[in-house]
Amino acid sequence: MKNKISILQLLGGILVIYYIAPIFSLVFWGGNEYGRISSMGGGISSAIITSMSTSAMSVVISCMLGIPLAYFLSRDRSSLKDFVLFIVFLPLLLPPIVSGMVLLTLLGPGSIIGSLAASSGIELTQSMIGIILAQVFVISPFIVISAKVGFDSVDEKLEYASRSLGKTKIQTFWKITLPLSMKGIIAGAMLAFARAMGEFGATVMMAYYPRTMPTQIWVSFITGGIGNAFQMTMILLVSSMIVIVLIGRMGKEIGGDYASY
Amino acid sequence: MKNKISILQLLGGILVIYYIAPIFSLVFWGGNEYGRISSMGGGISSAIITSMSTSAMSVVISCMLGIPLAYFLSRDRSSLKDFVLFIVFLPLLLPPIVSGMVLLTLLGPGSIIGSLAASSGIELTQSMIGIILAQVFVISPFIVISAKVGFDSVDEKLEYASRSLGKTKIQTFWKITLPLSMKGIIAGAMLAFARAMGEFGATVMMAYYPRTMPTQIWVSFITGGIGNAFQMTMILLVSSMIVIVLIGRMGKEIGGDYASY
Amino acid sequence: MLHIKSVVKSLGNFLLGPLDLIVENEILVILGPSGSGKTTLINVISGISQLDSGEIIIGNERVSEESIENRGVSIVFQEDALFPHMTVLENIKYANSTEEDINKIVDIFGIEHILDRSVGALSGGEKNRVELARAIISMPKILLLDEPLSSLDYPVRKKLAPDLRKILKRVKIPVVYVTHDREIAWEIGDRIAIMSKGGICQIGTPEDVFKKPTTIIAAEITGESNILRMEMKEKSGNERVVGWGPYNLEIVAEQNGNEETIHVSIRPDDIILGTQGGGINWMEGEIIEKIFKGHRYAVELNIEGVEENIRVNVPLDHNEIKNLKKGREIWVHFPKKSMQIVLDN
Amino acid sequence: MLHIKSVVKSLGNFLLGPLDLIVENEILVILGPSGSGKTTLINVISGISQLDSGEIIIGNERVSEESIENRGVSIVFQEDALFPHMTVLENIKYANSTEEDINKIVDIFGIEHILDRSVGALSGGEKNRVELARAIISMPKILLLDEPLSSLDYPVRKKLAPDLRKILKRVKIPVVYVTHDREIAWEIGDRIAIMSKGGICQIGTPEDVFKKPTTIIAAEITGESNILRMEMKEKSGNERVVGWGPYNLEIVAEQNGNEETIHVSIRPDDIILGTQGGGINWMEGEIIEKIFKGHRYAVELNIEGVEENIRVNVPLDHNEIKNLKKGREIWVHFPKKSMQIVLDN
Repeated sequence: MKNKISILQLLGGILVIYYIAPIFSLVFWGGNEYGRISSMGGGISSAIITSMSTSAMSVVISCMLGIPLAYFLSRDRSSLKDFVLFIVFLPLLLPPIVSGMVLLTLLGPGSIIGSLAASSGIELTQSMIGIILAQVFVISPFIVISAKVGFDSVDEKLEYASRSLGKTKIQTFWKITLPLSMKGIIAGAMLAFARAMGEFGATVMMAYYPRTMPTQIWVSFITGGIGNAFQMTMILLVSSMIVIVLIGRMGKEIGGDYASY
Repeated sequence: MKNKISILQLLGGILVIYYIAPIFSLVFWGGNEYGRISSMGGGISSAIITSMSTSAMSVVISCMLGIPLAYFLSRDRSSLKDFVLFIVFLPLLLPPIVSGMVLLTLLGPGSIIGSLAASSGIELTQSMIGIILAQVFVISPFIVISAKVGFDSVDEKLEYASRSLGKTKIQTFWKITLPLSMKGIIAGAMLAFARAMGEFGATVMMAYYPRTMPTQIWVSFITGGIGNAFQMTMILLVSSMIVIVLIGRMGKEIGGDYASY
Repeated sequence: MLHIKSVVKSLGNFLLGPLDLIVENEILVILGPSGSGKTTLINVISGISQLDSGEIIIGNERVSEESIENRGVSIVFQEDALFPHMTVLENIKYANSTEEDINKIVDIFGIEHILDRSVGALSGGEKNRVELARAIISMPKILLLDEPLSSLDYPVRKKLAPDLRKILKRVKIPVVYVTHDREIAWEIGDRIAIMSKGGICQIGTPEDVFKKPTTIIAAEITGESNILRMEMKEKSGNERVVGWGPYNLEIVAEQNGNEETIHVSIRPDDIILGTQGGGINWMEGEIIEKIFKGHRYAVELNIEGVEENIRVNVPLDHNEIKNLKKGREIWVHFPKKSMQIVLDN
Repeated sequence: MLHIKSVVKSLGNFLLGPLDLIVENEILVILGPSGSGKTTLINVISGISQLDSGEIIIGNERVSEESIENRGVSIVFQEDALFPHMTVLENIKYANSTEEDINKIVDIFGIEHILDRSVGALSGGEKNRVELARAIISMPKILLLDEPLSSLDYPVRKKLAPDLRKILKRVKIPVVYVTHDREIAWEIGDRIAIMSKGGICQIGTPEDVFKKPTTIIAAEITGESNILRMEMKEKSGNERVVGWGPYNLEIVAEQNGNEETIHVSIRPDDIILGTQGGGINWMEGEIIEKIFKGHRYAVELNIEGVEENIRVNVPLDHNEIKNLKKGREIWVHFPKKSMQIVLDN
């Protein structure tokens, strides 16, 4: 019996090692093959700025649109709810490259919306706007879902109690429901921000320029191999890990664990 | 007050429309610009076969390695558990392109493991094996987490009851714990399969050849635009949606909703 | 004042009403088993659920169509509904209230020392007090309490109940108090309404409903009771002779039980055992079992030819207690005034 | 036979033991408030938790180091622990059991008609029976029951308890039954062990622990009790004179309460009220409150100069019941044999 358990532990252990080894390997590679690392100068900082600003903007837009939707999904009892929930999961489970393609058919240069926008001087692709459009499509479901989980966790009794104390529905939302769901929403927004920073497939199809960090890594890699993409990768890796740690802390504080996300 | 609620509904509605419009738009595009769709013949079926076979293989490997790990994560009470859980979330939140990079430094042609494998005639990149290595890294956390959620949902009392009836730990796992977690694990495996089919960033870095469906879409797109990538995209879109519907049903049957994933 | 007029509310298979009820400046306890519709009643009064038909009048206003916040009701829920992100004081201040009111309420409830605590740091009993204080300070026209003590441990609950009644009497607001716990009902209520299957089948003072339950459910929920099926043998005025086969019992009929077969309720405490008997309402029975129950012994008796066994409570200091053994024949007396005809519903 | 020798188990701040206990072929009820360590005790006996020190002997084997499956114990948990993916029959067959055993058990528990049902389709009472059947069919050397009835509604629980005792007596396995509900304890137990703060403070027959509680906690958990602080005034043999200031009470000391201040427990049912009194253990008091409690009135008395009020239960048919009004002076008698010196722990 002891023996069988050890085999199971071995199998699990292999997986854990397979998760961390590549990350150490990247750092190790950097230390070892220092000479092959080339600096891209301005490319790095402009990619960082592009990624940071578009990701932040996408999170803000997703919150504005997603939180009301989440409240509806949490409180509505009609059958419409199930259907909307299904739709929210579409972009979440769609391959990123497919998301990019479908967005292009809707917003690309040849499309009605795309041409209309272009004639008013707004470029929906190959622009910051294009990046944001792709990111919102991909990340907003995370915000909707974590806000919904947050709203679900607020006992409706508290809302009834608030209203029996004379507060309206809207007052109750701002004073009771939203504050009590806030941590979940913030954790969701952080998660969404991390996803936006790392999103590649959909973004690269909507906007090859201006380059986000993932696009910059891709371009550097295909033009100059690992050494060329190393610096950018390290930066993105470190910032992703910071977000993971923050979400983890957040998760503990709100009493859940990562598995809630 | 009525008015304010309508604004919230409007905001949520915009998001829902933004999720479905692009998908209809793709179908509409196909109907409208039929002439611009070019067939890729053999390319399509070989990409489908590559994607299907590697994804299936990745799911099998991930289950073999991930389920034991999930059981550990569900039942262990030491502090090691939190640390391992953190590691499981690393590949889940890492940008795909970063995952590809770190895997390349570990397994790529220049790496120790890569060269050792190559000298035994095994190619770890630009091969089916490379695709599987990338997919397992990206999708196995989903299986670990859904299996953990499944195991968590099995009351330990049931296991104690089984053992007080004379069954060993192992017998109890096979007769009680696993059957009761099965639906969760299957749903997780389906989700992971869908992710594997759609994975792009990490896969394309580990193996540009043989081409998976997402890689094929990308290549077709950059070489011939939307029309060139249309057929493959439609196939991937439809197969993703089938999986979403199946998971949704599964989710209902096991009493949860999508939000558990 | 709360006036409920022909209220009907259906929920799936369950139907509440048609229900009529007037609550004056009093504490009305709604006592009923789970599933009898108590919470549904609270919900329609407060506006959490909408009525199907009928009217609800609070004070002098028809509020049936109003939303919760405009009805002038406060609810204290079964489980804690304090706002967890606020301190005790913030919870109490949540309803717009003057400094003066707050001081008064804080004083009544004796919660001054916990005003700055966070809600999570309170004990069950403290939470209860704070919630009640919060409900009362908003000056509702009617206070709805949905088993507010049920989440507390039994000993704590027993200790809090008398205090709760004192406070409720002191604030002089009409109270509807819902519970399935008769011990609490006796302790709290001015009047008690017995609820069953969505309707109110009896209403009266605690003594009345305990001593003279009118339905089987009322007999069971107000205390242990022998519910005995008997034949109706003779009627004259409100005197009845009932019984089984050769056995006759004289009873007083408070209500019609006109069928040939009726149900009679008698409390195990009211039946008398004696070494000698005879005469009206005396008969002989055999002891089947004697079980120690703490404050008393429960004796189970069989009367020859009677299908149901009869449960009798015997005090610990009964003269014959040592001799009440299994198999012994003993005289049993059913006092005329302790028996009630109870209806099926 | 179960033999627990000097068992110690610490869990955070909580310490179980050192505990010694022998359970013969009997039903031993462990009666204690929540947090007293009842479930921890079940866990160390069954092997769910490991001991810190001490020994557990089941039958003739030391099992302290054995894992759950090798101890020969069956556990019935507080909440339903039936395997939800199996039918009733599959649950019962889960422990390797012969056709013959199954038929016998099915018969004892009267569950033939539900054998093919899925577990989810059972009522609370049925689940309980099936779980017990499953536990018994595995032929354990000892059966551990952790408040198995506590998830049932009060009326269902009251009905099931006597049946449960009959079945447990019939299968002749030593039983440890853990509960905080004294009503269940009287009904089920051959002996009752009072548990408090991780230790067992009293053990005896139901009558013994009810009538002669030795500690404050035992007095409280076995029933309502007046716990009165008094001065020790005189001792001779096991006779004591105790009391407050000018008031003297004669009592019999079953145990040492050697300090100057002692606690005396007397049940509200045992105190006698009379319109005339005088002599040993009689004194005068004033009625502070009379509350209807269903089967009795609870009267609260104040004796001048005594800090604590005294609770007295008066039966509904007491001669003077109508005259027992607030403010009335009345004679109170504390029967010598009904008082117990109780220790702090």
